[in-house]
Amino acid sequence: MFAIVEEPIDVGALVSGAYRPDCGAVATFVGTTRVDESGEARVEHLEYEAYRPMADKKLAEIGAGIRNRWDVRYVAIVHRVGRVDPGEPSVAIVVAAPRRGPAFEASRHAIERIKEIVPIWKREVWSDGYIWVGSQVGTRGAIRTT
Amino acid sequence: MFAIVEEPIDVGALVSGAYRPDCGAVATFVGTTRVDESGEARVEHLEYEAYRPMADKKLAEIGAGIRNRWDVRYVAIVHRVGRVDPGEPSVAIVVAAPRRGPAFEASRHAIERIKEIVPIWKREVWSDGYIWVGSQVGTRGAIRTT
Amino acid sequence: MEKITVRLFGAAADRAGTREVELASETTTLDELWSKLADRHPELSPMRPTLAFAVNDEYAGGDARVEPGDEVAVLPPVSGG
Amino acid sequence: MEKITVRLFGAAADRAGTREVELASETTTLDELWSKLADRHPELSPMRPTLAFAVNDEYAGGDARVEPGDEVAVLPPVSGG
Repeated sequence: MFAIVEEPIDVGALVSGAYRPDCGAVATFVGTTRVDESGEARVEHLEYEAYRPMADKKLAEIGAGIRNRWDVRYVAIVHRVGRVDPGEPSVAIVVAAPRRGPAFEASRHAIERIKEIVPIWKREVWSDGYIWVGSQVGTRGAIRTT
Repeated sequence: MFAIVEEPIDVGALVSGAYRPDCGAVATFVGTTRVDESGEARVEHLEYEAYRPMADKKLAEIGAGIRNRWDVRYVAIVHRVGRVDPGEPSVAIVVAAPRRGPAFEASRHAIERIKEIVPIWKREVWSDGYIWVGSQVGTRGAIRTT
Repeated sequence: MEKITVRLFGAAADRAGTREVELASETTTLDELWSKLADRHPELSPMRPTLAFAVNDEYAGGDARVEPGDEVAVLPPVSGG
Repeated sequence: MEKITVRLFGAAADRAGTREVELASETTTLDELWSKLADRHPELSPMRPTLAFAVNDEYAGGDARVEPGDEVAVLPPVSGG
């Protein structure tokens, strides 16, 4: 199951949806909004945007690549778009496999690939401006010049 | 939070209990009952027993070791004892960290250490007898002799 | 003639001040299309080395063919997760 | 004199047919205590190479001291997870 959603991600439902009698391991990765600080400024929330349907297609490609490479029986990736507040999940990856090694490796692989190829962008909204992560474009004076 | 429980593990509650504004990554590992098959026989369920309170103490030691070694801000390990049916979780490990590398490494480490040092034992109940995993002691004729 | 739709995302949309541009063009290449886009939105030019592109929902290189009716996307470094 | 409580788990409890044995002993070592246990439950002897032991909830080696009142645990290879 691969999805881009605007509402909060129900990770518990995703994990229990992965339990299968032919699997002994379910590895889950959740990315959450971390409040970084810099001087007196701090991250207030994140804003994600996606290029759809390309982003959906790339999530499914990552899933197919995983099932090709490891003995994995279930993969779900859900990425949220829009505003994500501190401590809230922006992405959840759930992999079920007969054995734990492939489950761990595949879930790590999935998040690395998401960060490489899925057309989704994150804007950090700080108390003193915003910044597009990766592009260093934004309204925060100090960072704009780096 | 480290616990040995007799009731089903609510993994969703454990995961959402780990979200923290100082962390960007939550890695979760869930071990579930896998139905192995051998000839016409199959695993019907597992039975776990623990030596308490030593098992509780060892879970907490693993947690302390993780916090010593990685920048990890939250660790929970819950292991179930008693009967665990196919596809149900027997163990859940949840690690929250500022960054994903340590979260992944710590959760992998936790399950490996559990399998090495925590006094918990698993009995596979097959359709044709049972077997204590690791000791190869049981009532299944074919396996007893290996 | 059908136009080529250029969609802009993230920092590129921010810089250009728009999320979508229509460009009139014969069949062309991505590189040539970029020149037209950069003429219209010179504020995008400094970002060029960091950008990737897609044609009809798939990553494409500078010599990729672009036809009227295609959708081209200007993709700053992705930062999901 | 207080006894030494020996608790058995997993395959060891299965083989011995009991989960707890009380042994009368002066202060002794784990190795000596094992001899007494194996005398009483010879069916445990073949498992010896695979077993670990704990004294009062902590792993202990064969020369560890065991006193009356202590709790000793006989631990087959653990298989949690």
